[in-house]
Amino acid sequence: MNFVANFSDLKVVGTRPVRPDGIDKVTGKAMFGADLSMAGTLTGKVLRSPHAHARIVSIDASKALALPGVKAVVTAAGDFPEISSEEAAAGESPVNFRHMAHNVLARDKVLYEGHAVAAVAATTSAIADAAMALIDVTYEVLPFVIDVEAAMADGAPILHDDLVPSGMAAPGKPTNIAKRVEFKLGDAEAGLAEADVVVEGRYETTAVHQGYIEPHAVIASVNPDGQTQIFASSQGQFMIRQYVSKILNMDIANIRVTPAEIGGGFGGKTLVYLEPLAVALSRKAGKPVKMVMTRDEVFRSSGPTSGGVMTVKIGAKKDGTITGATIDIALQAGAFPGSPVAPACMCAFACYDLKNVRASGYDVVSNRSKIAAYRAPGAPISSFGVESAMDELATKLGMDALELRQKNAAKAGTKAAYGPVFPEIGFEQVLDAAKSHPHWSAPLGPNQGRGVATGFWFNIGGDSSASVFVNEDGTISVVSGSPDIGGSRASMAMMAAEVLGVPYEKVRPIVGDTAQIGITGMTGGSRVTFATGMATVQAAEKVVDELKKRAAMIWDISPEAVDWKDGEAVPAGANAGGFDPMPLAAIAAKAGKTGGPIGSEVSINAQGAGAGFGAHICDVEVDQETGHVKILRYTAVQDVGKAIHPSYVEGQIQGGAVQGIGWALNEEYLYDKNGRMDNSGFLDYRVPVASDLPMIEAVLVEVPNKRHPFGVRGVGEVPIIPPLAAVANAIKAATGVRMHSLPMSPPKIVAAIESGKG
Amino acid sequence: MSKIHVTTTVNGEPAEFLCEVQDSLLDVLRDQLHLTGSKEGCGSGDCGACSITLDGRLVCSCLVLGVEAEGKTIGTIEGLANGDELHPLQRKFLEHAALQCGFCTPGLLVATKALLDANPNPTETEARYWLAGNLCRCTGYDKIIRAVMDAAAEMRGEHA
Amino acid sequence: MPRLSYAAPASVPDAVKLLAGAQGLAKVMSGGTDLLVQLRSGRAKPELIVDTKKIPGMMGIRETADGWVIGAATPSAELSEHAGFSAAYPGVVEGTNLIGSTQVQGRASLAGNLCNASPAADSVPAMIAAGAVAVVVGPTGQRSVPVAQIVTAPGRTSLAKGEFIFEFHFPKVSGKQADAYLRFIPRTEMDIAVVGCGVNLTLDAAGVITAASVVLGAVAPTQVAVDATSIVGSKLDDAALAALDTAARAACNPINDKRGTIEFRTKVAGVLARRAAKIAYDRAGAR
Amino acid sequence: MPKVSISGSSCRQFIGEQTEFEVEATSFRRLIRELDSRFPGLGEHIDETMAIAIDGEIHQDAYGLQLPADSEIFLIPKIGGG
Repeated sequence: MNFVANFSDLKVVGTRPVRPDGIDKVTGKAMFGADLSMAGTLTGKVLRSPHAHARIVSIDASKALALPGVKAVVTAAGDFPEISSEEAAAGESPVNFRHMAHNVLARDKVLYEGHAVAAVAATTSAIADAAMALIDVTYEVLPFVIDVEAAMADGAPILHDDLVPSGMAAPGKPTNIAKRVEFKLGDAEAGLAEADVVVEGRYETTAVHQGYIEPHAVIASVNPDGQTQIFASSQGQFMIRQYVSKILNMDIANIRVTPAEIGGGFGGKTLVYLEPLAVALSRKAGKPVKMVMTRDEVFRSSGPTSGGVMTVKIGAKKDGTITGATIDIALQAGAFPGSPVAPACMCAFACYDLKNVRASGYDVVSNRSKIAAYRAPGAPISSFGVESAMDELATKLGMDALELRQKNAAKAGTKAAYGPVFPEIGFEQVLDAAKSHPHWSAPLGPNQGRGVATGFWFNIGGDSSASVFVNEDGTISVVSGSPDIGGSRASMAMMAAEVLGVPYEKVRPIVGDTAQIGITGMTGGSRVTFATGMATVQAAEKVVDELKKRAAMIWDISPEAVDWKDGEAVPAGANAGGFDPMPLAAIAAKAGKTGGPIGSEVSINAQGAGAGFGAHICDVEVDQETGHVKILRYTAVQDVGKAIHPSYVEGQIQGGAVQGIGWALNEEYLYDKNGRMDNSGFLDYRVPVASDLPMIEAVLVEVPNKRHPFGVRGVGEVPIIPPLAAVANAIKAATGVRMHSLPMSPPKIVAAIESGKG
Repeated sequence: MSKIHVTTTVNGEPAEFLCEVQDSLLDVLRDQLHLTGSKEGCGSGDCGACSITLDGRLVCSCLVLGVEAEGKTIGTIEGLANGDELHPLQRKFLEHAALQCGFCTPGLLVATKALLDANPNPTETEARYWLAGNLCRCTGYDKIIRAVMDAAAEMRGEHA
Repeated sequence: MPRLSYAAPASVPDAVKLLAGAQGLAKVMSGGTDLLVQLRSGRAKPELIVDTKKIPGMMGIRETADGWVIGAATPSAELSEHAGFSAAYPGVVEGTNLIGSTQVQGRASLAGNLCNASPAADSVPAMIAAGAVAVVVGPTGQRSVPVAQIVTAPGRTSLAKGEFIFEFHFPKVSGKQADAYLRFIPRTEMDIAVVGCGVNLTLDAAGVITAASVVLGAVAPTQVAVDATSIVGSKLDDAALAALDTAARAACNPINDKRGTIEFRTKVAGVLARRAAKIAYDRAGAR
Repeated sequence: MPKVSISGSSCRQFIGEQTEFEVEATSFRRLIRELDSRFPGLGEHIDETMAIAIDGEIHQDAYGLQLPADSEIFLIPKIGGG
């Protein structure tokens, strides 16, 4: 299907119907990962390392196995195959399966507190707990390193003796640096030398957790012939299937993964933690095994995103034209390589049309839980530095902060610092909308300040599959391979209904398991509505073609003589014959006579994802004596391409913005002197609560992506990027102090106000 | 090992179960009574996903022992709708798209119902503070608060 | 594994007998909001839980000629719903109103908040400032203990084996007397106090402070009283407030931890003492 | 002939300091094979970790993509998401 040029013809797309899975979710019927049980299910639990870094000398599980009710214990040495270091394109980003296997279950060393060492399956939770206490693990405790700069320093404890850094000359000695990346355009140093004004700053962020409310949960059942059922909440049933197969060396066809409803992911459920353990335990015990993480385990042992340190330099002419810019950043990867340092560098200056720019960074391992993706991985971190520096630059130039950004805004034809040239993008429209929004010019009171910041995310396409089936009565079933986290079933049904010309309520979408639908990449990277939507649209179009053929057969005319309009076959013109329109249901009723059931499945690798841009305006009031920051007003403007279901698009923006506000103000990973996480609960890992926030106004700018039939760009990633700097810039405006380190918690703000520097 | 026998009332129906002393009421609801609408997000009273009412009072079921339910009246998300008729709050949550993943939704609905029982005309600030113990990571709370305020207005009969 | 037992006795003597006779660790449960978390995390491994909520008198609020009597296991939500007590002791209610979420307040009790013996307990500073007295029951009978003397160290109380708090007595509020409680937390709700401050003031007809009690939480191993003599005799003018700020800082002996630094806690203790005193003063003046 | 730039420095172990190349190739697959013949091992590295941007549009995977004669091509790290 080509791009729909005229949006005013749309009947379903752009409306706000109730989601099809809604009633299940407001009545408590929806089945999340921990809600299913099977007859004879055992409880599985994970024994985790109390040490930040230690060699595993021995594991003796004999006492645990002797405890009545204990059915299996698994360890890496005893039950997991040792697999080679294989960097493979799995899911969305490259994955090293050896590292993943070692993260799921430590083999020779534990690399962080909370690292899984063994797993137990028992008839009750209490027996599993008792069994864990009976497993005798002998550790040789090693020195550890938590912080990124300390991990890069000479003499730092080394996590992986065999780590060979990429993207840089071999250091000739063991290192914790896994990778160096650099992106260059023009000559950044020369550009900075031309500047009338230069700002430079060092900025720091801490690790923050995705904070989904549903802990990881899985139930797995393995039969003696190897056939395996997995029911789990994740961002990708196919991801689980592939990773379990790799880690446990199983045939993919023997693994069927059913996606449970998922209680939030935000990138944190794009890899496996419990699934291979549950399968290994079930295989050994011969019974289904259910495993559910505690909140403490979620914080200690599942991925946060990186913290990092960076230096940002931006130079500009007096008129605001940026002449040169650099960022040097080092990101924590956690215990295994893989921080989002590349996208952090690529996104850093992507909002701007710059001729001379350099972004470079290091991926650094340390004794923390391995990081996982979190909404626009890497981008919020570098954006915090860059957009804070942009604010400083505007101040130095005496320019309006939005005007400075308008002056340098990326547009169609801008060559991005990371290489490619932008096609039609909506950043200028976003900035215009922000500037003309009443919020930008509203008055402020004492101790109040306003900040603005922007953000960019690529958005992605990739593998997606969808099926559209016409039922006997003319209703429609849609199956897709994308787990629905934020309402995507509604979007799939809406797009199918639009193409087929039937009411939304006549289309019922489900998320298929791995045996019911073709391979589909994970729900993440803001790809589902774009890529799986494209597959759904194409499948629906094939069905329309078939419906036209069937109508032609019934009318006994040529298929070319049939058009499809508003859910009915109609003769294409006067020459086709004088037939009354034939509704879809009438064609469906005769499907048997005209060639059999009607349906189609489309599997694609979706291309043409459209980049997204946002600009957020934030007002704060700062209690100058206590450093408490109150968010008074918040407006998030974003180019969304075309909003299929505007309510869920707004919801993505509002939710992303609030996650960013939490990151800015209070969320952080704290470690004690033994390298153990000190705040592994929602009491002291402080995500925003309802009373912390005002309404979040989402302003949708629609600059359609013409590579999608309905103009969709991804929307879920961009909104978490601007808040960090938007809040920091507002705090600067309210207090006169520039905060360089996240979170901007009250003690830090008070100290900054008192010392005059943050 | 003998378990403790508990007789209670859940969503207006008599219910009995056997439990260990350390079993939380949330464990019992989910594992014994198969009422899995109440969710466990933290197990420490910090997220509100397991919100229920106990003798009419809003509590976290993860912070109540199963044995304490003896002789009490329990209300869960499964009892919010009146048969096949959704409670106005459930309807408004759907209309306002006040849920994304839906995991925190049962707890939020139970907590909001308790709010409106106690205060049919809350201000936005009152609603936000009452619901501060119900974490939602998806929505940023905006649409939830709008749904709550709209449902409250409708329940007061202020809608045309 | 020793099996955990549970009892919900119907009288004080039965409860005392159970507690005093327990072989292993016995835990008194009122609201259970701390106990269940401790059980789950393995921090507490009792063999017996004695649920006190079925004992007559443990739940409920009543006004007497001398003041107010609060059953030790009364959930904090009941305190804030009680118009009479809320009017008499708005500061105590402000404190109890901050114990966790609405859900937690449906269970959490004054006795639990106190006997958990956290220096950050929100209900305690205002109770001490109010001069509240705990009625402790145990194997040797009944004794009255000022709330200020219950907590001896973080996690420790002065209660002996077999003892528990049965009820709290709050003196009658008369004349121009009022209290207030403020705490500082990074969010607006759901956090443990970084600093808490309860203030109870009595004024004469001219608005001069005749008695003042200022108590800080979370700035020392236990709640600490601030030397408030500097504001007695004042109308809480700027000089008095500055003196109170200094006195509050001087009372602090905090630690650096994940919730705050020594410098921050000390500074904020002064700020909250001033602000809470101002609120209490205005309330008292309005009476 | 399409002009190819390799963005970022993750390929440095194969290509050294040079980052721009002219390559005789009409498809992405041919481009990978051509680069691999010049720098052994680079092909697999691109396969696993790089995406291609052809005249500004990013493609994560697709051997069959046609490369117009005068197109500007960037190889950039693959992009995931949250």
